[in-house]
Amino acid sequence: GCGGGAAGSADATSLVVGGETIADQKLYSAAKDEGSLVFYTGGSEQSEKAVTEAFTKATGINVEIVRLAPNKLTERILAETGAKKLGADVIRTSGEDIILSLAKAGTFQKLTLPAAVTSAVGDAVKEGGLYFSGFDRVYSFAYNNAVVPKDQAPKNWADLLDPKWQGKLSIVQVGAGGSTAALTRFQIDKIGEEYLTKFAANKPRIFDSSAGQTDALARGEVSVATMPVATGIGSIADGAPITVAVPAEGAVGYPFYVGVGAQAPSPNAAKVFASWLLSKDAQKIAVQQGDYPVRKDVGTPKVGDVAFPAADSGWLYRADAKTMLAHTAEDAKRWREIFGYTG
Amino acid sequence: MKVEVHGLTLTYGDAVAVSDLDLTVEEGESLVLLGQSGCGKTSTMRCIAGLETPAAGVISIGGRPVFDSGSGLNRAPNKRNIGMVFQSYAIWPHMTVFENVAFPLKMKGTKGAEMRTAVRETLELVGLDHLADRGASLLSGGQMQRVALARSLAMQPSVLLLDEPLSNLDARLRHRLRMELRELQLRLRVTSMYVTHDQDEALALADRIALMQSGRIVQIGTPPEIYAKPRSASIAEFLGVDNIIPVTREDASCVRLPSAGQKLQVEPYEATGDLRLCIRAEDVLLGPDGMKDTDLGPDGMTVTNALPGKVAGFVFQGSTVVYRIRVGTDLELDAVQLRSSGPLLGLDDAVTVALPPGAIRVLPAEVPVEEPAGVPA
Amino acid sequence: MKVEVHGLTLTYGDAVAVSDLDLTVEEGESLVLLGQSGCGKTSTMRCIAGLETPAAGVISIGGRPVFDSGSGLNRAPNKRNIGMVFQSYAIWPHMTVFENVAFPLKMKGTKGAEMRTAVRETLELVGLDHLADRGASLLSGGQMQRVALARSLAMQPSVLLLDEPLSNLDARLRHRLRMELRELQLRLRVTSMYVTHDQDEALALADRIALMQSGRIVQIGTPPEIYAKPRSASIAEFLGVDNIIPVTREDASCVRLPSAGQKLQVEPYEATGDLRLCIRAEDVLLGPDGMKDTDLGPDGMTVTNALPGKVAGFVFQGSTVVYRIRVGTDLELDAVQLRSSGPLLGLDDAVTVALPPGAIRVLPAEVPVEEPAGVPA
Amino acid sequence: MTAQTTERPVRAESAALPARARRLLRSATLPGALFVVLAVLILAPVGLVVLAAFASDAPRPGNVGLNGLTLDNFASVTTAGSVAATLNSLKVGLGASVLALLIGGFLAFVTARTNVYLRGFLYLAGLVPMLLPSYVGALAWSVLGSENAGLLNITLRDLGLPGFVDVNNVAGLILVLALYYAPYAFLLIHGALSLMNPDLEEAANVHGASFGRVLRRVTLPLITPAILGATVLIFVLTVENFPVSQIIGGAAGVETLPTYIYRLMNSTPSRGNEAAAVSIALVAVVLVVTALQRRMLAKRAFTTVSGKGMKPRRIDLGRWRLPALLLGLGYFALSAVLPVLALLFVALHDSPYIGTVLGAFTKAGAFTLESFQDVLSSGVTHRATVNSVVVSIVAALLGTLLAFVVAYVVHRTKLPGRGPLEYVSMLPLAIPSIVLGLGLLWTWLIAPVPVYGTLAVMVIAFVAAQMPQGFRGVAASIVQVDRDLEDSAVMHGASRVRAITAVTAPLLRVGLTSTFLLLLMLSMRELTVPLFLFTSDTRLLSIVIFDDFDNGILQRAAATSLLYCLVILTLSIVSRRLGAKEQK
Ligand SMILES: Nc1ncnc2c1ncn2[C@@H]1O[C@H](COP(=O)(O)OP(=O)(O)OP(=O)(O)O)[C@@H](O)[C@H]1O
Ligand SMILES: Nc1ncnc2c1ncn2[C@@H]1O[C@H](COP(=O)(O)OP(=O)(O)OP(=O)(O)O)[C@@H](O)[C@H]1O
Ligand SMILES: [Mg+2]
Ligand SMILES: [Mg+2]
Repeated sequence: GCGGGAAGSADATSLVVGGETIADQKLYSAAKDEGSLVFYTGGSEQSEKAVTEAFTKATGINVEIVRLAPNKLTERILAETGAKKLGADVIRTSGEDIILSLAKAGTFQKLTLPAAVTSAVGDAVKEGGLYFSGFDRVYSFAYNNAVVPKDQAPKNWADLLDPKWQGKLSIVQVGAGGSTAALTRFQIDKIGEEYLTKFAANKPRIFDSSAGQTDALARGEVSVATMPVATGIGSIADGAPITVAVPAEGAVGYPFYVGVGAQAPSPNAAKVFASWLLSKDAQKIAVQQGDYPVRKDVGTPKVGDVAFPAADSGWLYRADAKTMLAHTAEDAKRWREIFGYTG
Repeated sequence: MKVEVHGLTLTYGDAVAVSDLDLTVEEGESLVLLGQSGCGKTSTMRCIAGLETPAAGVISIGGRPVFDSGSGLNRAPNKRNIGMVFQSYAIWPHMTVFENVAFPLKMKGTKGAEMRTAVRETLELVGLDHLADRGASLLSGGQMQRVALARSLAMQPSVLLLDEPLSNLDARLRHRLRMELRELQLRLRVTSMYVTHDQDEALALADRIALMQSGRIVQIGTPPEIYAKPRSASIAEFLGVDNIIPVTREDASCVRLPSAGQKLQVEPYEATGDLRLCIRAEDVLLGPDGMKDTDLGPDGMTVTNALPGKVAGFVFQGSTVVYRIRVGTDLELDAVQLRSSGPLLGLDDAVTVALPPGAIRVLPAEVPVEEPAGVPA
Repeated sequence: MKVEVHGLTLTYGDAVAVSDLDLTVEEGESLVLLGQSGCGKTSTMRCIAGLETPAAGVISIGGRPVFDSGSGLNRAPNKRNIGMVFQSYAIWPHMTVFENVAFPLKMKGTKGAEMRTAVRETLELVGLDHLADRGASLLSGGQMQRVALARSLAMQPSVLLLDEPLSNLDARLRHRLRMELRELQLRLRVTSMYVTHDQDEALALADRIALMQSGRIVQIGTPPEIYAKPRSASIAEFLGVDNIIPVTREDASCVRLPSAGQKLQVEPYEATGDLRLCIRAEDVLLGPDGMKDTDLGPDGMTVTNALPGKVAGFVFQGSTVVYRIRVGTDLELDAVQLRSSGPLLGLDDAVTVALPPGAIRVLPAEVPVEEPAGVPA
Repeated sequence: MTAQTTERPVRAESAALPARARRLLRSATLPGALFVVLAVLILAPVGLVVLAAFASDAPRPGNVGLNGLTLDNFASVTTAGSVAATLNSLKVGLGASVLALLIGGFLAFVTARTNVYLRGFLYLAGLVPMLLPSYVGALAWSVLGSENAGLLNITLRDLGLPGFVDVNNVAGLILVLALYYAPYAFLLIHGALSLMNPDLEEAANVHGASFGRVLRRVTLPLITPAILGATVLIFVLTVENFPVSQIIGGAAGVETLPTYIYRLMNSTPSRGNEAAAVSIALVAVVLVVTALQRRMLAKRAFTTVSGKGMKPRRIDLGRWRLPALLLGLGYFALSAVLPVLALLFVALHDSPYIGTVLGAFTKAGAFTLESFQDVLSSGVTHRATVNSVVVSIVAALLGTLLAFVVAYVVHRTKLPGRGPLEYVSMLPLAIPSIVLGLGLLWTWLIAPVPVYGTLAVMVIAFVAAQMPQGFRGVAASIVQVDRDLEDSAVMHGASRVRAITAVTAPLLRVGLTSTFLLLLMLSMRELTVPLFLFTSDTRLLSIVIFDDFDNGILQRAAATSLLYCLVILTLSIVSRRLGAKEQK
C-alpha cells in the first residue's frame, strides 16, 4: 500500500513513492517528455527486467536494457566514454576497481538525490553523488535438488569439502568480476585460507564466467556450485530445480553500483530512474531477488522459506571498497595458484 | 597381338554409341579408325581398353577373350596389358617425365636397375632422355605426346591404342610427329589402333583404315583402296574430295546436273538412288573463257564436260592456288592449279571448268544402313 | 583505313612481348602476322585495338593517331572503331545470335528497323540468317566463328583484326572457312590484320605477310615473295621447308655437309656465318640405289648432289608418299614422291637421294637481330 | 607536347615523364579509392589491435597515440597459461582439421566419384551442417554429450547401461569442431574431384594400376591443392573459433587461444593489451601455416585440375555401397539429427533438469510448448530476427558488391596496387574474429561518423569480417569467365562500365549469387564479431541465443536456436530460388 505509481501521490505531476518525493514536478515532467532511457547493466537480465518493468509501470518511462558481462560492459563504457558517444543514461555494475576506473574516465555525472532518499540510504551514496550502491548481492552456493536428495544436501561451506562432491562441484574463476573477487576475499578472510586449498582438492569444475555454470547446475551436470543468490533465484523462477543454501558461517555481499551517464541522452529520465532505484518499491524488488537492500525499512531477502539474517547481524560479510582494492590482485594470484588455474 | 571384336554394342543411357560392331586388327597391324566427331571411335577404343562396359559383344586379345557379355566375363583394364595414349595425353602433372614412364613398370613390379634401364631405353626411343627429370607439366605439347607414347610403350603392351593423339597440335608439329609415330610403329610392329577424324592422318598412318559412321564400320581397306574407291559420297567427302555435287541419273555413263540441266559424261557406274558426282579439286581443269567440249585444253588433251563459270574466290597455297568457281547460280566448284601452270586469275574473271570423266566418280550419297558393315579383307 | 605502327614496345612486367616494332597495313589490304607461339602476335593486335597500353610507340589509324606514348594520348578501345575477332570467338553465351550481332549497332545508337535490317544483312552475308534466334552457345565451332565475324562486320569497322580465328577447328572446316574469309575480305576490301601460326593459312589469306619473331617483324612481303625467298633458315622452316641441314661454306656455290663431309653444288649464295641448306621435300629426287652424279635421274634430267641412303620411314598422303631417308648416320631427309612415279619403297630399302641445286637455298640460320626489322614495301 | 604527335615521338625525358606520371595518376584513382575503403574497413581495426599490443592502455577513443609503447604485453605470450592454451589450440586445430578432412573428403569422394546408395541425399548431408551455426551445434552437443547430465548418457542409464559419453574435453572439442567444419572440406574437395580430368585416373588404370593404387598414386596427389586449401582453411577457422571452445571446453578447463584471449579481456581489470599481444601470436601461427601451404603448392604443378566440365567416371563400390552409405548417415546423424533432436527435447521439456530421456515420453505433461511460446511471443526475438535478416541481407549485398569490384580490379586490370588490395582483402581471415570485433569497436567509436549503435555498424563489421570469403568466391568465378568476352564488348563499341554490366556481370550471375548466399549464411551465423558491437536495439538472433545461454536459460536458448536454424534454412532456400529464377 505504498502507492506504487504516480497515481498514489497527491501531486499528480511529481513522483512520490511511499511518501518520499523521488522527483519533483519539473524533473518528472521533463523525464516524461524524454519518454525512455537506456540502462547498461552487468546484472542478470531477468532481475533487471523485473526492476525496469516496475519502473515503467510506475512512470510510463520505457527502459532499454543493454546487458553485458561486467568486463565486456566496462570495456564498452570506457570506449564509448572516450569517444564521447556513451549511449547509457544509467549504468549498473559491480566491482570496486571497475566503478573507480569508470568514475576516473569521466563516465558519470554528479547526481543530487532527493533529500528523503539520501537520508534513508545513508552511506550508500559515494563521492558526493557520482555513483551509489543500489544493493548488495549475496554470493552463496546452490545445489540441484533433483540430483541431490534433501538429506544429502550441503548446508554449510564446510559441507562442500566432503569428498562425495568430487567432480560434481563447480566454481567460477576469480577474475570473472567483482562477485568472485568478493567471494574469494570472504573465503580467505572469514573461513580461512586453507578452505580454498581443501576446496581445490575436491577438483571442482572451474567455469570461466557464470555463463555456463548456472545452466550446468540446472541440468545437473554439476550438483553443487557457488553462485550469486540472485542468479539462483532467477533460475528457480525459470523452473530450474535449484536450492540456494543459507550457510551458517555467513555469506559475502558485494555492492552493485549505479551511476548516471555523463552524456546521458535522456538526463532527466536518468535522474528519475536512478533516484527511483533507491525508493522503497525498487528496494523491495531487490529484496525479492535475494539482494540486501541499502535501505533499512524494506526487510531482508528470503530464499524459499528461509530468511537471511539482518544486514547488521554479522552474518553478511562485507568488505569495504578500500579493503577490496587493496586485496583483489593479491587474492586473485593466490586463488590461481591454489586452483592451478593459469592465465 | 590380334584384337577381335564381335557384335559390340555400347549404350550411354538411351543413346547408342556403338552398335553391333565387328572389327579385327591383325597382329602387328596398324589400323586407323576414321570417322566424324561423335561417330563412336573413342567409345569403341574404351570398350577394348576395358574403360566402358559394353551392353553386348565379345572382345578378345591375342585369342583370349577379355570381355564376353554372354558369360559375364569382364577383365579389369589393368589386367589387359593395353597401352593407351589419351587424346588429352593424360600425363600425370605431379610426376616427372621419368616417373610417368616408370609408372606402368612399377605396377608390373619391375624394380631398381632393371626398371631404370627400361625407362631410359624407352625415353631414348622417343628422343626424350634428356628431359627425364623435368616435371611433366613443363613440357610442350609435342613432348607431352611423346611422354604419353613412351609410357604406353614401356609397358610392352599387347595392343597400343591411340586416341587422336595429335589433334591438339599445330600443323607443323603434327606432320613431324605423324612421321615419327609411323616409323616407331613400323619398327616395333606393335598391334595398334589409331583414332582420328583427320583423313590425312589416317592415310599417313594406316596399314588398313576402318571408316566409321554412327556406331558402325561402313568401309574397311588399305589406304589406296579406300582413297581410290570410297563406297559413298559421304565417305568421299570425309576423305577430302572437295567437290560433291548432287546429280540425277541419265544413263549408265551419263548424269545430269539438276539445276543447270547440263549432261556430264562419266565413267560407267552402278550406283542407284540418291546420286552424287565426286571429283577432287586437283582433277578439275581450268581453261580460258569460252572453251568448249572437244577443244584442246591447256594440258593438250581434249576437253570434256566444259562448264562456263566465274572466279568467286581464290586461296594461295604455297605452290598451288585453289580457285572457287561459280557455275550458274547455285553450283560452286573448287579447282587447284599449280602456280606455274598459267597466269593468276582475279576475282570475277570468267573461266571455263572441265571435269575429266576419268576423275569423276558417281556414288550413292550414303551407304545403305541395312547393308552389312565392311568385313576385313 | 591505313594502320601505322611505329616503335611499338609492350612489356608485361619485366618480360618484353613486343619490342620496337614498326608495321604499316595499307588501306584495304589483308596483312597476315605469322609467327611462332609466343612471338607477340596477339600482343601487337591488342595494342592496336587499345586493349593493352604499350610502354612506347605511336599508333595511328587512317592517319589519326590513337596512341602516342610521348604525348600520353591513348584513345579508348571503343573509340577506335576496330573490329576484332578473338581467338576464343568471345561469343556472349547469354545472348542469341541476333543479339550478339546487334550489340555493336546498339552501342552506336542504331535502333529499330534500321538496326534489324543491318543485322539480318550481316547474318545473311555469313550464312547464318536461319540461326538468328538460336542461343549463341548452342552453335558449332564454325558457326560461332561466323557469328564473331558477323558481329565485327556489323559495326563496319575501319580495321578488322582477326586473332587465329580458325585454330580451334578441324582441318576440313578450317579449309572451308579460310576460303570464305578470303572471299569476304576481297569483296568488302576492309583493311584487315590476321594472326596465325599456320603457314598454310597465312599463304591463303594474305596480300602481304609479316613474319614475326620474338617481338619483332623479321620479314615482310607478298606470299610468293616470302615463299620463294625466306631470309633465314628459321623462317624457311616456319614456312614448311621440310629439310633444314647445317652446312659449312666451301665457296660461293658450294657447301659441305659437316658430318658426312660431302660437297654439294648449290646456286650462288651470299649468306655467311652459320649456314643452313634448305630444300623442300617435293624437290628432293629419289632414285635407285647406286645412282650417281651425272647419271640420268628418273625424270630424265642429269642427277646432281646424289647421296646414298636408306628408307627410315614413310607416310602415305593421298596421291603422294613422304619418305624419310637416312643418309649416313645422323642426317635424315624427307622426300615426297607421287604415288604414280615409281614403285612403293619398303622400310630399309637402299635408295639414292639427289638434291637439285636449283631447288636448294643456302640461308643464314637466323636473321641477325641487330639488322633493322623488315620495312614495309 | 601536342606537336610531337605528328612525328615519331622524341623520347625526351622531360616530355615522357609527365605523361607517364599523369597516366599513373589516372590509373591509380580506382584502386586508390578501393584501398581507402578497405583501409577503413579492415586496416584500421587491425591497426588498432596491433597498436594495442604495443601500448600500455587500450587504444580507446581519447587515448589513441604512440606514447607509452611497450613490449611488456608480450610477456603474457610466454606465460604457462598462454603456452598451454597455444598447445591446446594446436591440438584442437590439427585434430579438427584432420578429422574434418577425413569426413569431408570421404563424403566428397563417395558423392562425386562412386555409385553409393542415396548419392544425392549424402550430398545434402555434406552441406546441411552449414545451416547450423557451429556454436548452436556446440550448444546441442554440450546438452547431448556432457558427462553427468548429457542426454546420451541419461538415455544409456535409462537403458540400464553405464553412460560413457563425454565431450567436455579436447577430444570432444575436436569432434564438434570437425563435425561443423567438415562441410568446408566437403565443398572444396568435391569441387576438385568433379573438375579433375578423369583421363588421368583412367590412364593409370590402363597402365596397370588397380583401383587402390590409382587412388593413392594419382587421385590423391592431384587434389592436393584442394586438400591443403581445406586443411589450412579449417585449421585457421577452428584455431580461431571462440564460441565452440567456450561452450565445450570452457567447463572442462580446456583453454584455447581464443578463450584465453577472451578471458584476458574479461578479467578484472581488463587486460586488453595483453589480449592483443596474444592475438598477434595467434595471427603469426595462422600466417606461418598459410605460408607453408603456399610453399608446398609452389613446388609442383596441378594444372590439370581445371574447369573443363568433365564427366568423371563413377567407381562401382560393389559390396561397399551400403557401408559407405551408413558412414555418411552416421555423420548426418551426429551433425544434424541428434543436435536438432536434443535442442527440441530440451526446449520442449518442462524443466531444465532432465532425469530421464525415455521416461519423459511416457510421463504426462513432461513436454510443454512454453519455451517456444516464450520465444515466439518475445519482442526481443522478433526484433532480433528482423535485425538478423536485414543486417545479413544488406551485408551480403554490399559484401558481394565490394568483393566484385575488388576482385575485378585484382584479376581483370593491370592497375597499380592490385597485389596489396588482394592481401588486405584476405587479411581478416588471419585475424581471430574475437580480436577483429574489438578492433572494429574501437574503430567505429573513434570514427567521426554516427554509425555506432546502429545496424549500419553491424553491416560494416560483417562486410569487413567476411571480405576474404567474398573475395575468394567472386574471384574464383571471375577467373572462370574468359576475359575476351568483356574485351570483345569493348571492341564492339561499349564503354568499359557498359561492357561489365552488359556482359561480365550477367555471366557471373551464378558465381555472384552463390557468393551472396555464402555471405548471407556467414552473416546469419556470426556471433563473435557483433558481440562487441550490439546495443539493445541492434541485437541479432545469435546474440540473443548467447545471452540466454550466458544467463543460464538454456531452454530458451535451445528454442531460439531452432528458430534461428529455421530462419537460416528459409533464407537460403528463398535466395537460392531467387538466384535460380534470375537465370535464363
Ligand atoms: N558419357 C556419355 N554419356 C552420353 N553420351 C555419350 C557419352 N560419351 C559419349 N557419348 C555419345 O556417344 C557418341 C560417341 O561418342 P565418342 O566419344 O565415341 O565419339 P568419337 O567418335 O570419339 O568422337 P570425337 O571425334 O568427337 O572424339 C557421341 O554421340 C557422344 O555424344
Ligand atoms: N598477361 C601476360 N603476362 C605476362 N606475359 C605475357 C602475358 N600475355 C602474354 N605474355 C607473354 O608475352 C609474349 C607474347 O605473347 P602473345 O600472346 O602476344 O603471343 P602470340 O604470338 O599471340 O602467341 P600464340 O600464337 O601462342 O597466341 C609471350 O612470351 C607470352 O608468354
Ligand atoms: Mg573421341
Ligand atoms: Mg595469340
